[in-house]
Amino acid sequence: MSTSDEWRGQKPAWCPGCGNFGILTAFRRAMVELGLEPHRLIAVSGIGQSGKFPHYTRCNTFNGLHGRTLPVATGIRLANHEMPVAAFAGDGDCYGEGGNHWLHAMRRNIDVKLFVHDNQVYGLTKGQASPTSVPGMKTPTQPAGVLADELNPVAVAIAMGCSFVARGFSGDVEQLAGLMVAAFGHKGFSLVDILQPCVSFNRLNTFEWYRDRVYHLESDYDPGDRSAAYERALEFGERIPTGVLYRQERPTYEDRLPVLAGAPLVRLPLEPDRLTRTLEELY
Amino acid sequence: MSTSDEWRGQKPAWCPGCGNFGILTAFRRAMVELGLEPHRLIAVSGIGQSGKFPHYTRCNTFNGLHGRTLPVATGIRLANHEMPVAAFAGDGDCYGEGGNHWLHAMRRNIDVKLFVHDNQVYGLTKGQASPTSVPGMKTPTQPAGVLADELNPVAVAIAMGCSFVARGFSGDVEQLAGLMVAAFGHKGFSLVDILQPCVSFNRLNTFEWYRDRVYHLESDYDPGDRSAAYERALEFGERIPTGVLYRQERPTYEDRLPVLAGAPLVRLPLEPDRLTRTLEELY
Amino acid sequence: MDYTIKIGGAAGQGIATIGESLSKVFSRSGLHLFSFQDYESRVRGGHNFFQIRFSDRPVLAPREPVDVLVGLDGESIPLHGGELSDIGSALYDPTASGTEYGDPRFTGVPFKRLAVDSGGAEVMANTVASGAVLGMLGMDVSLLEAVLTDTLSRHPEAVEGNVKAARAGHDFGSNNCPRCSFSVPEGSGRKMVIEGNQALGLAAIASGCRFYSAYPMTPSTGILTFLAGHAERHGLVVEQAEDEIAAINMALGASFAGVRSMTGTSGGGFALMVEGVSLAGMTETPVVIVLAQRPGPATGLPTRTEQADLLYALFAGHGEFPRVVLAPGTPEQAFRAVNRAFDLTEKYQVPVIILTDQHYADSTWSLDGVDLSAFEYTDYRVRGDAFKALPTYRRHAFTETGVSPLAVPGDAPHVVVTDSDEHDEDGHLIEDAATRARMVDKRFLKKMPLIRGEIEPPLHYGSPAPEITLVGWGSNYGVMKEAVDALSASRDIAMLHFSELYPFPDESASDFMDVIRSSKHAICIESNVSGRFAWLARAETGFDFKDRISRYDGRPFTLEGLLEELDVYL
Amino acid sequence: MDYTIKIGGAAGQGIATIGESLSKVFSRSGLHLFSFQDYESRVRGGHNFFQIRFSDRPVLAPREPVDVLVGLDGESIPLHGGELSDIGSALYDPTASGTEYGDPRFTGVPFKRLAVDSGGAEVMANTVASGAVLGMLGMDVSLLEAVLTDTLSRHPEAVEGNVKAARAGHDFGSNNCPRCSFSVPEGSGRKMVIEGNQALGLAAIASGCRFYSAYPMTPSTGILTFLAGHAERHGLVVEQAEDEIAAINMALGASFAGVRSMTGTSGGGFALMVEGVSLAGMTETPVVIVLAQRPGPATGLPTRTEQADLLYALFAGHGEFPRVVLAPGTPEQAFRAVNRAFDLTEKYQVPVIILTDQHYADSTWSLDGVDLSAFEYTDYRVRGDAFKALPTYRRHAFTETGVSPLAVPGDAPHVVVTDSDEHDEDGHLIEDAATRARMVDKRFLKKMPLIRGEIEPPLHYGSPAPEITLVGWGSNYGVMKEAVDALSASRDIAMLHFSELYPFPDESASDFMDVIRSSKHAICIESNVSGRFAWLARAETGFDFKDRISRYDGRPFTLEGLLEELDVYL
Ligand SMILES: Cc1ncc(C[n+]2csc(CCOP(=O)(O)OP(=O)(O)O)c2C)c(N)n1
Ligand SMILES: Cc1ncc(C[n+]2csc(CCOP(=O)(O)OP(=O)(O)O)c2C)c(N)n1
Ligand code: SF4
Ligand code: SF4
Ligand SMILES: [Mg+2]
Ligand SMILES: [Mg+2]
Repeated sequence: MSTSDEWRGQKPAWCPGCGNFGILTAFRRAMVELGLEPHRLIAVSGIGQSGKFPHYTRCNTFNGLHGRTLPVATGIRLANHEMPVAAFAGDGDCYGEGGNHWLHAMRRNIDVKLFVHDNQVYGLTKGQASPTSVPGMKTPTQPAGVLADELNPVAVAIAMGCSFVARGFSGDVEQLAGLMVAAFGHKGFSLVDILQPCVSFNRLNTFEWYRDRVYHLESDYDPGDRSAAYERALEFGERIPTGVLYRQERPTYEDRLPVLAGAPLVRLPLEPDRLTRTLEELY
Repeated sequence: MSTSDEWRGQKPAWCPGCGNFGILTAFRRAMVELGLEPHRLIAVSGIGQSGKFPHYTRCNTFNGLHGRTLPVATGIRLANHEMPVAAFAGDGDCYGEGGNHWLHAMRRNIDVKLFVHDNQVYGLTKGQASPTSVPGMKTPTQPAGVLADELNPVAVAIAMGCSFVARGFSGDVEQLAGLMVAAFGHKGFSLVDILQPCVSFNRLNTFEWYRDRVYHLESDYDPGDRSAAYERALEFGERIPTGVLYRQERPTYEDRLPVLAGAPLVRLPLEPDRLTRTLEELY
Repeated sequence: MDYTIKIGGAAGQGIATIGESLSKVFSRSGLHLFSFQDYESRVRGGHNFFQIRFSDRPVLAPREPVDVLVGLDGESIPLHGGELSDIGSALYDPTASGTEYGDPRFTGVPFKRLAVDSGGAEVMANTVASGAVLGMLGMDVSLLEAVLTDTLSRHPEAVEGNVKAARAGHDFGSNNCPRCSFSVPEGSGRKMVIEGNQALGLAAIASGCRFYSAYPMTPSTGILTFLAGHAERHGLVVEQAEDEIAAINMALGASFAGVRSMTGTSGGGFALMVEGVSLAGMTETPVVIVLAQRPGPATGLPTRTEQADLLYALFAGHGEFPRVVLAPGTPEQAFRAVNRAFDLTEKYQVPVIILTDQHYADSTWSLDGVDLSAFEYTDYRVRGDAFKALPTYRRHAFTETGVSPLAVPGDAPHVVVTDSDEHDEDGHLIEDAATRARMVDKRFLKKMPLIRGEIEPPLHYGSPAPEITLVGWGSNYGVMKEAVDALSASRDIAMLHFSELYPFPDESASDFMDVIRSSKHAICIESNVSGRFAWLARAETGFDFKDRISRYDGRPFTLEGLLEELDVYL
Repeated sequence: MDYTIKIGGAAGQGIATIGESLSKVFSRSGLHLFSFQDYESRVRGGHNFFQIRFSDRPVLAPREPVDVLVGLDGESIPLHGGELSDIGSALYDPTASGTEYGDPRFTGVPFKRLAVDSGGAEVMANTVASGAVLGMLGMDVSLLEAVLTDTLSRHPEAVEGNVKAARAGHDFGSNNCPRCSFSVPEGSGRKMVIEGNQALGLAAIASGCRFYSAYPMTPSTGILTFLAGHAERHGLVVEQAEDEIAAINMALGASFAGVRSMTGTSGGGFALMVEGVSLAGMTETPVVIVLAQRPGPATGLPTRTEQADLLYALFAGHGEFPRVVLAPGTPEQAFRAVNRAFDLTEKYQVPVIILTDQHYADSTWSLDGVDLSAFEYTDYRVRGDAFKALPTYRRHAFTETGVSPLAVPGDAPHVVVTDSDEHDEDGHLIEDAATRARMVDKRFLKKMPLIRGEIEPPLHYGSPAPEITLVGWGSNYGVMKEAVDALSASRDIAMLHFSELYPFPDESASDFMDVIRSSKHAICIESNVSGRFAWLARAETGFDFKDRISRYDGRPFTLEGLLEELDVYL
């Protein structure tokens, strides 16, 4: 059991009106709903506006390097698979600098909850294009507009067989909190890509832009159908579906690792005597 | 115009019977068919058995670091977009160490031909699992078997909107040579994932294993249909389709870059006078 | 005349706009200036400042006493009010600070209201502030009007309102500062204002750079932005890579294909380039790398300054290969450093690292102009007909100097082959001991003395046989030089400034070590805790700096701060 | 008695299997041995060799003269025939070499035919070879039979054939080597054989390591394989990461969560870990990193040896933070180094780098056994009830020693917060100068002298006041020690071997620099071209090594090779 106040952290240094505030509200709401206590969660983050997130709530925190949330989170889970682990990343952080880790965390199905603050721009470094920036968007470093096509995170996640793929919108706190609760409820790697307006640098994908486009997936939508999920994931234009796009039960990495069948590593006692047998093999 | 002999290189240090020989044969055949001359192609490779490839034919070669073929190839294309550039990578090289570059090269649609020697194992370093290794496969570093699910390169490529996605088999030299010719014929980033038996370390995915499963895509198969392509890409089990899975015409990165509209960078003369205007802006 | 203006405010309030407008006014008036910035790693809020020092003589470093303080937020007066000089005055926004200060040196100005009342809009409050400063200084507002007209050339509709706001501010400043007794003389000729990072970008273009790939990272991003903005005009490809690993590998690819290329980053991004640096060493592919330092370790203080990465730069990359490390401290030094970097990397086919820091990157200086004819350009590559004319070609041929012909692939029927593995003259991988040893001899033993021979000794400024010698490098140039100027009248003092750090200048070819060894105090001044340069100097010369002055709180040395630290030696 | 056996053949021919069987025979007989491997970066073909030296006295280094040469390929005799000692003999496969050599020292053996004729199968040709060597040496075949029975315990059906093949080979060797006059004495007690990488893995387990993440890279892969193979028994997670960046970040995550963790790689992979090293420095997260050197730059010679990465390891990572660099040269030193590495990294919360190289990694030594009680284990972490009992908790609290309490997150209602940005005592990011400076004082200035105080001086072996001092580090231990032994009778000679390199041992706490300074020749012996250690020593002590012996062709020093190089000083 916890209260929203227990999840209150440092004063945010985000811009007034930033979409990150909605994510923070949704997160605190989700934590209370889940009854998680701050010391029973480890939050990992990278560098960017999203990277500051854990400081603005209150919980165990490893605010590491730009792009490296997922390996840190993976290491934590492997050392202590009794602790829930949430990773907070930016779109640049996760799909740019950290793209490789993202692919492989999905392959492992390590039980980490990944929340991507997808503002389709580099916020903290002042407005360069990110991997999800819309082609044509002009920025100080892309004066002729973004030339590469945008990466569609949910489509790639589904192609990777990611076991839980959702899309949320920071302007829809209620749904977002629900998606967070669902992500924590899912056993396995969970991606929640959160559309998050950056009011300072992204003049294209504004609150209004998103609001005009997002809609909730129908109540009878079946997230277990991979092909349908893939089709819906590609929808990112006039209309953008939000909700749980894809979900699949499969064993987590922790479940598959024989050595984690018992207590977590962090609880194992030192047993030097076992080495006698290992030494014997060397004679 | 060129002859097969002109494309003969150093004596290969691959194991006898290695699937890489088929790739080499197909490549030399394709080059002759395309009428390319060795000095009019730049081959980039990484480290691994596949990384040695360019030495075993004969052409301009940058044999760089493990995992880093694509950024090197991209830099080359941007500096000289009149030169065809081929990249040769291993499955570990491209989908493991270099996974992030792979995603972003596809986003850019840079006109590089990527050939992945996909033996579903780390060959040169003696048999560890690669990102495409089949779950359960035992190796010296995965004694309990591979625990992560395998990455499906063609499915991810299609989800990324890669503009040319093909799968070949090194045991089917004829088709493979054709796929290579098609890749060079396509304008834009082209992935040819080549099933390549490793006779020394992969006891699961052998020549027989592949031969029992591969089949050519039907002659009326339409590679322009992204959804159908995605479905076919997922087929990797009892049956494995080979051929051009997906193909889409869209502008290349080089086409979109205004500064490359004229001569390639490597031909531009030094024009210091243009700086006068830039300096004036600073007053 | 030597005044300092400090503009304080929150991120997003536009203090840099005020600072830049005023800088243009001063430089166009022919005055000399130096400005620097202090900002937090956030986009809105917090407290930042922009500080301009201007004078009728060259100025090169931050000073502490503030003559005119402009506070747009509530924190400026409490934080910086105490920094006012004897003749100093402050303007502040009473709405933002929520209080009115009784102190007669602090004048409340309703910036926004003045903007609106004068016929402009609220967003022009900053223009009011700029006008007010000029009013206080007794300078003409027409200079500011001209600057506004130019800066707003793409938004002509905004010019009129801004001009009105400037005038309103100017009136206010002229009439409401009873203590103000500033007197700004006429400068001579117009000057330009250039930022550290701009100087690097400009010099790259002037040196024939055609390819720049980078991933955004403070404080190097300014180079990326400058070059991206000028790419089309100057025929460059500027590519924002997916990460720093890609950035350096792209640069190497472009260089292999035949163009001059560069990349830039800060410490964390450079970490990711380290393998690429080693690749450049092995494949002998030219590349220039700008490493803009900020305080570490890890993310550290992303928007602050430090000089802790010298030895990191020097030994980045596994294995042994020559490299050059340069550390300019002013735009003029940067022009030369970048130009030499491109020349040396192409001539010797070794990576060249240009080491700057946030204090250099974000500071501005006034310059009379840039002498484009001073940029040298020699094309060392074998291309076109010259390449075709070669009877044979081996990319890594053994030669007297260790330097092999670097050809442009595609230009001739010869193939150009290189390898990150140890290779033979043709570039094909080898396993044998003899070839390996010869290649090390070629790459390292043959080239190293030649490269060392190119390195310039430190700049010796001040007394020829000083009792006190200030030794330093990079961005501490300005503050050290001004300290020497300040103390020269009373003391036998000099500065040795190293802007070429590695290969370490040859002590047998110049007398700098004699100067150091015969000084009573040779004081090594560095913006780091452990004395990276002092360590390098000892390794290279055996000399042990007993006297060291360090600053490692992320802020630059100020003239007053340095003089105070020097006091114990005087 | 001091014999050297060399087994040459192509990759894939199983020369390592022969080498390992023979090694077990010798060590189980109580003899001392040292073996090393020379192999190419390919899986089949080429030419490799495995060389075993064995004796009734301890042996530690490669020698050049070969007493028994076994050639499975056609290249062995042409390449190594000339290395035979006065009493040396060679066996070769006439089918593979395609010729019969007339030289009476070379005996053709139809390995495959003997295998088949004896009742085994063609694949047992290697067993024939092993048996033949024992026959030549006059040793009993029963020892090999026992080894085969054990090694094949999972394939009992193969035992009989192999035993027959061994006997056939033994008969051949005993009867067909007229020149053979070897006499192998009885050893005492059984010994184990341990490979360099195995020693590291074993020591990690014995030191309480619970997490090892790595990406395969020669010559570090042996650690990964060893630990993976023993993970279940010992309660470790061994994770093959997607790249080296992930490997170190996973290790840091696991360490943050409360377990001892380690990673390992070679130079190119370490490059990718550099940012993570800096992250460990900033977040004060314990981690042990094995950097197994191979010749660079870049991919270099992936399967060969070099010691060029000392300064690279020392300065890897932007910003300033303490670290420890250890360089064991033998399994015993490795046990101690790994155990100390885990102790120091947990005690001071600084990264510890263990520097080895291919020559160390792939060599084997015989040992009487491993004294498990020599491994120390102190848990410095705050966990469970102790953590719960704390009234408050601040991850980066300022303390007298600079070391803050390292707690296990989740064990108590306190939260554990750390940041790669500069932070306050609570771990939250900060911008102010004062906190920054205090954190640098804490992390660097306070910890550094304490860590330096833990570092052990070099091992001084030989004359107490030598005329000639051999100075070296890491894997050159064995060859240097044997050189001292070889020359001690006629010369006043000693060795100083550094296995703890950084912080550089305190010269005021020990007399090693006096030994160096007062030697007529202090000769720095390193497997690199530029003298990395010599440079470090000068930076730290001012001492300039005028005498240096370098090897940089990717091969290890041999005793004879080193003695020859030393000749000029004698
Ligand atoms: C290795 C490295 N490269 C670059 C940076 C600089 N950097 C900090 S945040 C950032 C991008 C931020 O964009 P995103 O991840 O989308 O986060 P946002 O600020 O938009 O939330 C960059 C490039 C860094 N800290 N480390
Ligand atoms: C940075 C780095 N890490 C690790 C290695 C070692 N390494 C060389 S090849 C290779 C894997 C080879 O597998 P793959 O890419 O699938 O190529 P293959 O040999 O199977 O063709 C590895 C891990 C390296 N050279 N560089
Ligand atoms: S820059 Fe954008 S993402 Fe960052 S805090 Fe401001 S509005 Fe939010
Ligand atoms: S190890 Fe495998 S991939 Fe490598 S050459 Fe041998 S068979 Fe081919
Ligand atoms: Mg973003
Ligand atoms: Mg492979």
